[in-house]
Amino acid sequence: MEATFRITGLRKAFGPIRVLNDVALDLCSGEVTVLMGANGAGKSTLVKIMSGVHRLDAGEMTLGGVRYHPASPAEAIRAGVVTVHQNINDGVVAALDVAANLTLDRLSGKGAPLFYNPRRVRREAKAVAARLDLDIDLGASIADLSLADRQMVAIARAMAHEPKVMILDEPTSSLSSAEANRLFAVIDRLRQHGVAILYITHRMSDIRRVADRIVSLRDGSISGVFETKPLDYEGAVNAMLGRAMHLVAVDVKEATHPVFEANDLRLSDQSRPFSMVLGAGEVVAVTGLVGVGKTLLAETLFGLRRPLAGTMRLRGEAYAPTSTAEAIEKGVFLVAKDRAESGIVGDFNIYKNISLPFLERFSRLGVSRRGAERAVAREQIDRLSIVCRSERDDMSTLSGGNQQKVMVARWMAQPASLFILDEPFQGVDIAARRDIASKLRASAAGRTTLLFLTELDEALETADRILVMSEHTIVGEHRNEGLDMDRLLAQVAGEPMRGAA
Amino acid sequence: QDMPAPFDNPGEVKIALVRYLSTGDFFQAYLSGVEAQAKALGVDLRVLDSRQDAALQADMVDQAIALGVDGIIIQHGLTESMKEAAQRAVDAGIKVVAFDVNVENPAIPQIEQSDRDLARLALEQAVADNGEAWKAGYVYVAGIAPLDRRDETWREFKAKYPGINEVAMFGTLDNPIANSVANQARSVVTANPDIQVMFAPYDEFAKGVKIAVDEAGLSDSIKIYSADISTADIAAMREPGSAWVATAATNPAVVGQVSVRALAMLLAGEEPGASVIVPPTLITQADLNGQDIKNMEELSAKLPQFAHADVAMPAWMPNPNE
Amino acid sequence: MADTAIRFGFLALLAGLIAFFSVSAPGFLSPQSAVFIFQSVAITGILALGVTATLVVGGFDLSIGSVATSSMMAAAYAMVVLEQNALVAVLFCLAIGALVGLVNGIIIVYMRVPDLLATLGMMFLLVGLQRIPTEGRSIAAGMTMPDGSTAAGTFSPAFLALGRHRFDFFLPNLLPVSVVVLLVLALLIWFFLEYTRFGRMMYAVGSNERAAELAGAPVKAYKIWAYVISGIFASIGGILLAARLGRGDIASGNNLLLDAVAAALIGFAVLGAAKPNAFGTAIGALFVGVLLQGLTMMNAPYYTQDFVKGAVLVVALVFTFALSNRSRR
Amino acid sequence: MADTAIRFGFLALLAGLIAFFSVSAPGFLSPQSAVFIFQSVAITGILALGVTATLVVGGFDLSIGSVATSSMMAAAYAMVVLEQNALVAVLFCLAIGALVGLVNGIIIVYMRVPDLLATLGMMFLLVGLQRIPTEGRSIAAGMTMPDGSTAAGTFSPAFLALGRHRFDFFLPNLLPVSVVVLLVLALLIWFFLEYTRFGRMMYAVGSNERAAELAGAPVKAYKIWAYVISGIFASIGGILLAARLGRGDIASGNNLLLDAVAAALIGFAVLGAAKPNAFGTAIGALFVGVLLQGLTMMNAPYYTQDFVKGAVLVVALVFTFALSNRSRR
Ligand SMILES: Nc1ncnc2c1ncn2[C@@H]1O[C@H](COP(=O)(O)OP(=O)(O)OP(=O)(O)O)[C@@H](O)[C@H]1O
Ligand SMILES: Nc1ncnc2c1ncn2[C@@H]1O[C@H](COP(=O)(O)OP(=O)(O)OP(=O)(O)O)[C@@H](O)[C@H]1O
Ligand SMILES: [Mg+2]
Ligand SMILES: [Mg+2]
Repeated sequence: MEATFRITGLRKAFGPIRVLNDVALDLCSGEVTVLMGANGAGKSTLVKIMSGVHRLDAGEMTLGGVRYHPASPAEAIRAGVVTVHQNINDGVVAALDVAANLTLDRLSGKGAPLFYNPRRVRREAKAVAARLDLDIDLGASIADLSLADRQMVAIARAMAHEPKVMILDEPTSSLSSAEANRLFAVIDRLRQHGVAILYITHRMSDIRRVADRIVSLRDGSISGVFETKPLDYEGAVNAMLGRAMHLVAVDVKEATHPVFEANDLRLSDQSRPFSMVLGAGEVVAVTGLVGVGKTLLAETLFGLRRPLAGTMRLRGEAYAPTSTAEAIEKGVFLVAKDRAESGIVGDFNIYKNISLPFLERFSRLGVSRRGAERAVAREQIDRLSIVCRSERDDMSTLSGGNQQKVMVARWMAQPASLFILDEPFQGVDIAARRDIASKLRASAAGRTTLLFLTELDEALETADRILVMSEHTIVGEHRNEGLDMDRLLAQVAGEPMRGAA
Repeated sequence: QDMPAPFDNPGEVKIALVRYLSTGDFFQAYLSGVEAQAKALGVDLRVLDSRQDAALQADMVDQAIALGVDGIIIQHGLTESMKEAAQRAVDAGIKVVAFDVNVENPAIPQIEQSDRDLARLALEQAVADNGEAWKAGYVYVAGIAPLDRRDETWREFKAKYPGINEVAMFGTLDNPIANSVANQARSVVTANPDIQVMFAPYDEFAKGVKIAVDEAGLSDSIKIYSADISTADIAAMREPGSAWVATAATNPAVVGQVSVRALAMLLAGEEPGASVIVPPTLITQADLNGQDIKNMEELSAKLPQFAHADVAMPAWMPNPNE
Repeated sequence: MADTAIRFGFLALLAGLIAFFSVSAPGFLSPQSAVFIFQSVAITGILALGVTATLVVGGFDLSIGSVATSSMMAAAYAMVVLEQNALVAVLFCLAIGALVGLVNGIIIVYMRVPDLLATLGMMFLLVGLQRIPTEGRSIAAGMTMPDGSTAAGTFSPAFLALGRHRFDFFLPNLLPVSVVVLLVLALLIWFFLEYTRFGRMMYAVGSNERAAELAGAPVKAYKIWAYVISGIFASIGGILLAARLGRGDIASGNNLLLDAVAAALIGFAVLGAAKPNAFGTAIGALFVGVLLQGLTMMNAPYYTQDFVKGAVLVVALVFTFALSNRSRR
Repeated sequence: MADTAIRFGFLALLAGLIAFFSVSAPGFLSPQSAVFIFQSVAITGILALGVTATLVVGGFDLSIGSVATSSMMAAAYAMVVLEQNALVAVLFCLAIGALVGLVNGIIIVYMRVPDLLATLGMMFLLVGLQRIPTEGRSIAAGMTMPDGSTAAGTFSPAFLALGRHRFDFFLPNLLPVSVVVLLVLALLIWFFLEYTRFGRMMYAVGSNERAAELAGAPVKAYKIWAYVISGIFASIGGILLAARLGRGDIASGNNLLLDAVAAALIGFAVLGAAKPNAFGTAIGALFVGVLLQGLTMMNAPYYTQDFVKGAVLVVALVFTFALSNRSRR
């Protein structure tokens, strides 16, 4: 079949860093090409070149046989190349309501009517939302939407076109399985209509669901193309990692002694109280659908919120933190979700980011000791195999997975009693995920590690014990050894049996 | 002509003008007077401009000392900040004159455009025109030295003529001043339509009041008396039906010339006197219309007392106006 | 409840002020007085509308005050020195405003100089530049030029009419041109920002530049346009100033800038918008006008006016923002 | 290459300026002249350092100029009217500065009023407030009070020494107190921001408030502290101003705000920092001082100084920012 979109000999470097080398890629109409690659392989960079954000240094792109070198995103969209970018906040505009966001690209389009008629926009937005079965208040403000809803708005807007090429960069990273399924349905429809789709993801379940063809990218070069059915998923993963990946089964450990106890904790008005005991040395995963209160619980444990009722004890003493500083002081650390918004200090380099919460320990008489900070940072870079040139690199030059590792490193640098990680694997490639998980497990002795994970797979891969959350309360507990999958899934879904993840 | 030393070799003479205020027509005209007289004498003039930074102005005196000038003119400023700097200059053997700032130093002659006289002339005309009892609006902003001096005269007049009833006092130095004062004056005349006299002893104030009076349609019932003058003021006073009937003014260019001449006399070893007063002139709408005066040059030409050039004018002194 | 307070608190405050002054200052409540309040804020209001456009795209324009005074000087220069007619003078000013805005925009967008910095530099530059042609003199008919000659031109009557003519409106001779210009511009920019796609996109650019760009908006062009609008509005303010004063007035100080910025920022609080908006800006300018007019009519000394202006501003804003954020939490 | 240009371009420009003036303005290159330059920027420099602290936490303080003038008036009032000694006057001023900063901070942090808005309101408020005790008069020894009495106090010699004493430094009587204060404060705030954990945290707060909070930083306290620092620095500037003038002068200090902001913003460009930093701010203040001093010594009229200041500022910044962003792409 003749490729709709063709890239040959593409090269791109940022200053001295060569990101893409001689990339060649074909996208055919009516076909979903999945692009796999470890964090920092250059996937998003490729996407940005295709969508007119960055210019290529060398190489050739053609769209429908015609030379295609977009100078701006506007040009790309006009040519029929529509993109949903990886960073969710690049997709929506907070000042405008949902309706305007759903039709944002029409507002700046060439033939759009001059006047902005809110009623007409509302009507168009309704049609756009309908294609994805989106059920959002069109008049709502973006600031009131969850991350998932914002992502859905951005996706819906892109899907409203019948483009020649559709690019999706990790679209499901913050979607629930139900929302993801709606997305897949639309992808199927676009495929039938002959759209060429480039799909980027780290989730194997997504790949299995949508891929017609897999292209593996490693260190900026194509390392494998897999198109004979049935697709060789394992081969693709190996090609993207450059080595064989073997699944290490979790060697389930018993907690030695209790570290943290919660008694009759109530998180919100409607929810039932719950109790839990977390022990030293164990890794506990809390799983549940999006919006069931995982972040709420994490924030409560970390002193960002007060529980409505109930008590907590840490190492035998009453624990009722009133500030994050107090929680940290007592050895409760949180790797917050959504690193760009609540983790990374953009103006700081790696070592300053790592030392941030523990500056007091790194300073004498208020003066920070940079030597010590850097030594610790170097140690952590080594320990978590963070890919960077030095501990003085800017955060913005790291790939997403490595940024996440820095966030974990920040809190691993000091001994914790209760180490909480909220969605630590968001946007992290399989290798890095297993890497982080194994480092977490290896260092778990002496503390409780508590993970909040929406993806059940991730929980099964990392935890000794799995707690299920639903409607702001803990509804189930399982040891990760011969566990009753059906019951777990039922608990995740809330009573009536429904498949999740 | 025979020039006394050091003006027999004027190229060697260096004088400095150290300014506190510089923005506005008065100060520009003053500077042009200083420049004209300095050029006539053939001396080297340096202008140090502190743009209303009193501390900087004092530093600039020191800077002038460091530059090795022979004479310094201090133009405006604050007594407190300039007193010591001026003394340092005198100690360094430099001749100093001060315009419109009292540096409390007997060795330093004071050049003055008497603010009290300015106010007195304008108010006497107001009494002459309107009798001894009228409702007045007064434009004043405290804290500005010349305005404070003019204010003293206004108080004296109010004490002297109990029939003068000040119903409103307002004023602002927000820029553009005329525009801001116009806004205030509009409010005042709306609230007090029976005002007969507006005393606005600064021409920017008067311009603002005139705009307001015109806009309120009260040009017939209100008369404006002010101080200072410029080409634009002349045009405003001469507009048909203008409420601005009189202003008292000295010619800032002449004041500038006098400042240089007084300094030159000091340098030549002559004594200009402890205080050199440039007397003000009353300029009325009738004068301007009667002699068809359109700008400052014609004003100087047709009202000789305004061009008053014979203060501090020894025989050897070159006259820049010739 | 809190929501109503946020939406209408500021307008209620304005109404309260008007009621208070009507009772305590005789003559405050008359059509003339109302028109006059509009007139007193016309120029700052127009500048504030321009700066609103830059605020909308997430920028800021510190040069508006100096653009206005430069435009005033330019109008006077064109007529008095170059002996041009009113139309030429007006076009000359508008061209200057547009040019300055364009330069600001280009420096900010293409050279990536931060907005505050670029427009601050432009401000200093213009303050100096506008004084160079006349070496620091004000420009009036019959003025003496630096070379000693006398300028032959005059302010054309048509130009002066911009500052002095009044349209009949219910009462004869009621509405000054400047008020009409203010109202027309306010309506225009309000409609533009709220009801055209360009206006909507400008809000999008200000809120999330990257997202707007990825959605295909020519972000750079929008930002530059915002500065051009700001420049043009400021030059219109300068034209009206020249027409009212009848001369090109050398002025120092930044009161135009600060008052315009105050009006635009007060606008954030109107109707609980908490973002730049043209309606709020107009109300903000009006608010300052009512306050100053009322205080002056009650014979309050000028320094209390600044104080009251500041105090009311702070209180009104604390009220609006504290409440609106509380309810959002 | 471009990197070197960015890092040292601005310093090279400064060096070039100094070299140029040394050649073309005799007397420019002398210890006295250098001290004079420092002295001429001391007060703005101190204010600029304060505003830098608020810029670091992502805020802005428009009230610094009026805090400085209020503090000047307060010092004069304390000594002349209340007949207090120098120490009381100084403490009184510092307390005012700290209090204003605290109020600013609380309004911004707890009431969530946008920084520009809150400090603009505070500015107007203070400009009015500082004139109320004396009904708008300047305060000098022997002044007449509104009630007709004569003030009995005087400026204490110890206080005046703050403005007039000069320390020996290589040459006798070389270094004025204000320059020493500037240098000490610059060093202090530079060390504080760069090398203490508090300073680091302030940068973190400015860059990503939420991340800083989740890392255990008391974000609100840091922000309030930044405004308190800004207020205290501004009041120190006011104290020095009062000491130099020997009176509380209503008309002085008009340009402090804009010049200080200019210095702090120019600081962005120094060493390619592209963010607020104390070293840059100090260099920025110095830059303006060198420029104005050089131009004055070359006898340039005052209006060309504004023009040149603006032009150099714009060009320097275009150069720095355009380059630094290009290389980052
Ligand atoms: N603007 C930039 N300047 C410098 N380096 C950059 C820039 N953008 C990306 N890089 C570098 O390019 C490399 C590829 O980044 P890219 O974002 O394309 O990775 P990715 O494959 O999308 O990773 P992830 O799975 O984490 O999203 C990384 O090493 C990153 O540090
Ligand atoms: N009842 C509530 N009261 C206050 N805040 C809430 C409440 N419910 C949720 N939130 C806030 O909403 C955000 C996310 O909600 P929640 O904790 O319910 O999601 P989650 O289950 O963690 O979802 P995800 O899988 O996306 O992490 C958090 O910031 C949380 O604090
Ligand atoms: Mg990516
Ligand atoms: Mg969560």
